[in-house]
Amino acid sequence: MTKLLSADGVDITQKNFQQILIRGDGKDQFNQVVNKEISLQPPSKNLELKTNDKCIFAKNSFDQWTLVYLVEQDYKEILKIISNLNLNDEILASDYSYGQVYFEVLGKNKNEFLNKLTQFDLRDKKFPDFSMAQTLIARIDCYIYKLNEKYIITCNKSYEDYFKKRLIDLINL
Amino acid sequence: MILINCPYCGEREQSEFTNGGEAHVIRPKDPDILNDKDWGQYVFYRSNPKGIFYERWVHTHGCRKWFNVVRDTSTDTILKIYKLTDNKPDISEFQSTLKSPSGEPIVGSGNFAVKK
Amino acid sequence: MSALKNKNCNYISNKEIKITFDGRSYSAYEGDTIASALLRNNIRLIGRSFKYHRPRGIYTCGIEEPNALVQILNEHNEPNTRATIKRAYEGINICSQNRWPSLSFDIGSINNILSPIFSAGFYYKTFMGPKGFWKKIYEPLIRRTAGLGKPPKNFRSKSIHQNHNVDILIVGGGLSGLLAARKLIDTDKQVLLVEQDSFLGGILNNSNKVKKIDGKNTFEWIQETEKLILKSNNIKILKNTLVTTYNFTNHLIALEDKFSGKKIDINKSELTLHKIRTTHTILANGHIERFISFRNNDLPGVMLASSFEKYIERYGVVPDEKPAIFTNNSSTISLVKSLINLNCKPCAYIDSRKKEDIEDETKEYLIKNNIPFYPESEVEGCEGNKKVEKVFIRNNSNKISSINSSMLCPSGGFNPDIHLFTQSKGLVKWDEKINSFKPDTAFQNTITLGSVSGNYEFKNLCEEINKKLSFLKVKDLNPEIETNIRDDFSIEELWETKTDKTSKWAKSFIDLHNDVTTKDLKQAINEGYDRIEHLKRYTTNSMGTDQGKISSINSLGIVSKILNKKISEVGTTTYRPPYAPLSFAAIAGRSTYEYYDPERKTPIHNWHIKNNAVFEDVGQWKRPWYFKKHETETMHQAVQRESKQTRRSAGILDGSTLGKIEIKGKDALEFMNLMYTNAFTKMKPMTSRYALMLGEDGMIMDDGIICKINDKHFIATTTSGGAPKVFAHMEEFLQTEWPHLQVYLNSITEQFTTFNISGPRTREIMRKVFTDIDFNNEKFPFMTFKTFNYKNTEARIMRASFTGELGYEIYISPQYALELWELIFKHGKDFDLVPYGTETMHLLRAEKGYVVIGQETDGTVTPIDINFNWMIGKKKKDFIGKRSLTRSDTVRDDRKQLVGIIPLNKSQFIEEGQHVVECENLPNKIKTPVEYLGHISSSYHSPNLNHCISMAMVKGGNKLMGKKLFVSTPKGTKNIPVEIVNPVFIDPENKRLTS
Amino acid sequence: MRKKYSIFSLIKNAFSNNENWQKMWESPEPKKGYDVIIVGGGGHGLGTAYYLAKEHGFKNIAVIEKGWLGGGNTGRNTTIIRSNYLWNESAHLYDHSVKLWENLSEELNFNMMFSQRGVMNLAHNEHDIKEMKRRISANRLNGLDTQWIDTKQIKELVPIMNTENLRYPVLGAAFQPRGGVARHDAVAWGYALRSNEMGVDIIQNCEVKDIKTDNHKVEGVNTSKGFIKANKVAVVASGHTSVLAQTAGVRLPLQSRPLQALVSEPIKPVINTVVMSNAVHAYVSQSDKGELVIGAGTDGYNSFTQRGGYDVIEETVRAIVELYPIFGKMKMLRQWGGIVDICPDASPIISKCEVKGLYFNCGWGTGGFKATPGSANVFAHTVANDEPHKINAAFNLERFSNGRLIDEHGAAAVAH
Repeated sequence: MTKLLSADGVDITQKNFQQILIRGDGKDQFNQVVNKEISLQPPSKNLELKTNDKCIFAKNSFDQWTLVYLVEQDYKEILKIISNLNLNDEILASDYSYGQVYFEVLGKNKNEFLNKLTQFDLRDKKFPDFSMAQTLIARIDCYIYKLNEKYIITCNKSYEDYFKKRLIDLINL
Repeated sequence: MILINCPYCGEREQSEFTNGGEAHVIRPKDPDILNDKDWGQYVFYRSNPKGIFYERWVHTHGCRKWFNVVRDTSTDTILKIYKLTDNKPDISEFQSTLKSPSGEPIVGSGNFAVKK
Repeated sequence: MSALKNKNCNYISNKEIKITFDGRSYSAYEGDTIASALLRNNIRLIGRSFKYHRPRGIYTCGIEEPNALVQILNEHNEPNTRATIKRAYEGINICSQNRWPSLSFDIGSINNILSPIFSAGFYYKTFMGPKGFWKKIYEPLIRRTAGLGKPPKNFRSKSIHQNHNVDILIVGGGLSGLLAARKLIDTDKQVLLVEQDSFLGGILNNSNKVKKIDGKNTFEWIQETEKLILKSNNIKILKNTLVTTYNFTNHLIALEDKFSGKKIDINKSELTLHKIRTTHTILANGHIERFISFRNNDLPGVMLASSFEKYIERYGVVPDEKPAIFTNNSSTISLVKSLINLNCKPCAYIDSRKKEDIEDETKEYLIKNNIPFYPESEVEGCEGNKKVEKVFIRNNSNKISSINSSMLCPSGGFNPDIHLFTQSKGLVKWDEKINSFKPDTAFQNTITLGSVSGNYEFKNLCEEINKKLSFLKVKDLNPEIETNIRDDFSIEELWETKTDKTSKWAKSFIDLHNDVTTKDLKQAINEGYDRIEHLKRYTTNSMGTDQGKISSINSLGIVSKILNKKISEVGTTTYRPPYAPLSFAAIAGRSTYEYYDPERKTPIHNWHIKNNAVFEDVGQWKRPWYFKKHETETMHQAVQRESKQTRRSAGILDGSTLGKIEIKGKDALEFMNLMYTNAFTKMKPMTSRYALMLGEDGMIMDDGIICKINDKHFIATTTSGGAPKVFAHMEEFLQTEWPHLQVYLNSITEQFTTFNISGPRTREIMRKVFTDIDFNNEKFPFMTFKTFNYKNTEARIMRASFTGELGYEIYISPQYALELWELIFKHGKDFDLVPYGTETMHLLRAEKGYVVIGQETDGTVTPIDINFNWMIGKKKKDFIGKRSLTRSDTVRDDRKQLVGIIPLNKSQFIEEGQHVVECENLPNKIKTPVEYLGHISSSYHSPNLNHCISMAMVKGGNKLMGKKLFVSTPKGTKNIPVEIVNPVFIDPENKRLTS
Repeated sequence: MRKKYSIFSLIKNAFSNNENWQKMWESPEPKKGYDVIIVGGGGHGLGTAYYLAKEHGFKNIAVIEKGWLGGGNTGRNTTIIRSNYLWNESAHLYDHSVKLWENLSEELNFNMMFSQRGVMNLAHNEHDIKEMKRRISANRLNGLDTQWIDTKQIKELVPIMNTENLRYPVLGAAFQPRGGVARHDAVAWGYALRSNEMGVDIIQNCEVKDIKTDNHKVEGVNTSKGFIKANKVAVVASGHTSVLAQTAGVRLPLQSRPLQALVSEPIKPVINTVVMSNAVHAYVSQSDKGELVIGAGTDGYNSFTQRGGYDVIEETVRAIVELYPIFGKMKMLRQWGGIVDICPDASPIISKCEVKGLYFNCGWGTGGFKATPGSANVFAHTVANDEPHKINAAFNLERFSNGRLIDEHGAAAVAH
């Protein structure tokens, strides 16, 4: 956990989360298999997000889900879940834990700040609490999850330095 | 910049998407039985109408899903968006928007500024 | 500051500032624009015109200014700044443009004397001979005189972008915009109100036409409105922000000047470009006054009447105490009233309208105040030395008289500012009553309010707004608007006045910026340029930086008269965005320089830096190109060293950038068989295979290694640059062509860090690092892979090689990547392990005859062309691109085919990109094309063979083995004698690879 | 040539107050029929008429234009002229054109302002360098003047360029000194003027609605001014070509895309050559008036609106500011769009087709302006003889069946 910036009503912290990317058809069998491994039910509505104190489970599109662990788990456990899921021919689960970076964005001006980097419509009516989106932020592909009062943004790790520089750059201007 | 209503993610700016050209072009089931000319038609020829166009888009910087769009290429107005699994809408649904022989409506095409 | 000050002006402080113009210092007030500051100091001559270098002054008081463009010396020499917009601040240093040696004495004004020759189309008709003169003499001369301002200096932009998503955008914070905003206060609509000035109020500040609103004076009303808006939580105001562009689907661009009236802090963003996406756009952006063409209507001292009034009301400066006023409409009387209020008096009021058409109030007011009144008269012209001195008036009996006056204020009526409306692709219509175009049919969700909609009368305004916004279901507003002048608008058509001077030098301008005269228009029409777009291009009318804001409708009027057509038939030229010149820095935003394109780094990046890697850009990736062993080592030395050491002992490459795709599902095998040329059916689980991917045109698109875990689970690698394309290509076919296949794909490029280790001693190193794995050749043969546990993560090792040596590819979680990399080096030290970069990788693979996609291939190469017939699953019924391989052109046996080439003289070096020819020499200057057989796709000095090795694509190359040919050199005439050989230079038997 | 223009004609007319200039072309009503009807009154179409009349003796020709002559892409491009194409077929075609450009002002006695200030293609990575060196070598063997220049030479030619302090540094360039820019409107007007003198009817504001055929032979065109008979119909309608071809039952492998360009406000000369870049994608030159003329990329979707997306403008301006930081202090004056017709291999089609008497000159994509005289010249030959000139023989329609494409994707400055 690293505090990246805190100014002008925006707080950004880098976090170490873990993640599994799951593909499947979302039908009954899928739900059962997934539910056996993960205590949360996979959300059924596109862009919907379920959460408990441990993780976020979000549906990214009709056949893709992301599971983000907000509290660091034993990596072995995560790999076990993945391999158990993959026992099923009709599911593909890939480990997204350490190839991604995670940023938590808070503060009253977070929308205005992020809208310097993305045209994505962050208004409540278009992007309600407990939903997610995949979009471009600072010209790179990002996932953005909206929880009460905060966003979690993740992107590929190779962009980490670039993305951090762009965030800090804007606060200084 | 047009706004496209991704059937899975909602309205996003066109720059998040990639156009995939004409829709409903089916890949030949048995390419080997085609002659060079017919195969060439599949590989290189696509419709290019001025007016109603059935086309494919993919939400490259979002969910990465493909879907179909009916767009008036003379105004860039999107008339309908539907999933790949949906039926192709009939052209008669949209034809009322056409105004001139080459498919140019009076408002929106940019070639008319003054009302006569 | 010698000009009279209007002390009632609310927007100019008493704080004095110093500004510099053309090297002289002047005083001004905080809040002044450059123009108002100069007028305050009675400076009338501001610049020289584009073509004839005629003296020019300040013509307007806003964005529409065609003349008063200046250079800001202390802002990186910013050229072409509108003096009428740019606010002055303490220390601003300005100079005039397009004059030499000085503003008052400009050599270029000789063009004015020659002007009869510089008629329309001048450049098209001359300078054509003698041959060579155009290039050597005429053009350089013309170019030197081109342009207005001088180029900027030493600048690096820091401007930022701000996106907005709103329900309603109101463009313009004038009376109509504010009334609309007041209606929307505390509704559920999110509203953005954009105002170009630093104050709200528009017309209420710019003239004294409106006396009271709801019984309050206008200043109070504006203050109250602003307070109400600020208190609401649904309306946001952006000041100093100009909307310039109206795109499709209600996407608008607006530019905010963050340092308006202040010195720029170079560490901050100076401009913000707002990108606004809205559901409805309310255009309340007003109108622009137009001029009238008369003889010398460009002289300094001619200023549009409403602009003059704006200087008085908005900037508190009276440019002249007794100007002559020339109008064809009812609104100009408010200027007279503004002047009288300050105890000034116009020296003449010239109204082209018939006496009976002029409002009684106007006539009475003029008589009461004893102002010389010229009804049914027009200004024939004006004269003076670099300024207006004499005004010539033609009365209704065609008599010309002259009066002395130092300023002349024409008003030719008003144009609704339809620029943004037409940008939105709405249709406009000619309106006889206002004698201009006004918006008619909107194409998008666009609503026009107030004068932009052609409504010039305040009494109708609230009704208009209530009606047009009724769809929002908000309550009606009906404030009483009291005016100072009669509210009915009346105008008489008048574009150009008749001139009596027949002199060849007499000029009535239609475009002040580009120096286009009404005579030019007539001549162009005579020559056949009777389409309005032709006229514009032939004469350059309305193509200047002001885009003809005060004059383009006038030119339509003049043209329609000559052609005897209605103005609506003549049509307008296209209004092209932006509305006003838009800063490049602002458009670019922050995504430029180091942020032009994101940089991607591998988990080993910092190690590479520490070990003196020189990086190469591969797509967005930063990849080590080579490692400098010491400061003076050259690239060539480094690459030779790395290559030699790898073949001698061992080398390692950070291959993390390779694309990786996980493919899984019950139809995965069928899918892979369709995507790649290879046949995967018989392939054993836990083995890997080099594979090719084609486009439907049969040309090689990408290559990679496919690991088969089982028939339902594969992992494919792609080239570094091709990764996104291949992933998208696979998804496309899966979703669109073969949705019946049950297959899922995930990109795992970043989930695994990849190292490629190779060389004869590799096995020894691997044994030290991964002690649990049996690396024996039999147990771990070439093109197989194993998964294993490394620190509780799943890692994968594949026996593969891109160098031709014994090699392994290691795939590891990025979490442990650097740690493992360092561990490999810890053990590798004993075995002479060297890190190498992409250049050595390319050299080593060339020695082995392996192709690189994008180097041997260029989108026109089939697998057969590079001897990869064996990779085509011929028994497969179909795969992407298969059918294209049997077209008549692709089966030709004289296609360009991959061969190896070596120089006969081993000391010679063949350069990449050169061509294979049959001739020994080339002429010094090639006149007739020289036939060539092909080109060199790769070429290196092989440290292991100690001579140059090349790969080439050569016509019918397969049949040319052993043939002696030549390769051209970049400049010389003597070609290099070479021999065509097998492209595998090292270990053709694959002994090293498989042992 | 009846209307001679020179400094003397200018002086003479100055004495009569410029009131006695003659019309450059007439605006006749269409006749009942013509030997050849050319659909499209841009540079290519008017040029075709000119060469048909001048070199092939045709007397009865009409050029039919929907709007105003030169109003399509002829009047909307960035006026760059060069011939440094990779493949022999293209190099020969474009260099044929450059050679005609070199004498066109004199031939038409109308100044095209062809300014051979050189065209530079920048390399920003190793791949660019390899591609360019190959092209330069091929160009040299084809007798073209393209050469490699290093960063120091680039800086000498364009001192304001930022070659080092940017995301993708400038590593060198391919430079063709004979390349340059010309005045785009002039080529349409010059050809119109001289072809009209030879009796070609130029019919403006007349929209061809469809091409009438009978039994695989062309009969004429239906227009907004009625049916006009023709023995041969030559279609040179850029973005609209495939729409017209469709009316004759001919399918063409074309896609019509918006292509945008923009200009800055005029400043004193600051960049004296044409600079193009692919990796940092934009191209720029400075007009004789002082405006920076900047070309943007094509949009990725079909459209006939003559208005591309704003994002493309932003992409282009980012590149411009990246390469020339001082331009950040300048302003965009105008942006506009044209409709370009793009072939799958980024090379044109200059060909007859399965309908007798029907010819197409299309598919120029982003590169048509430079080819204007050359294309018109060989197209006139094709129309006159019903056989291609040897220079355009390869630019046929069969190549999309047999696979003999002329893939010039690397040739355009901006990726499509």
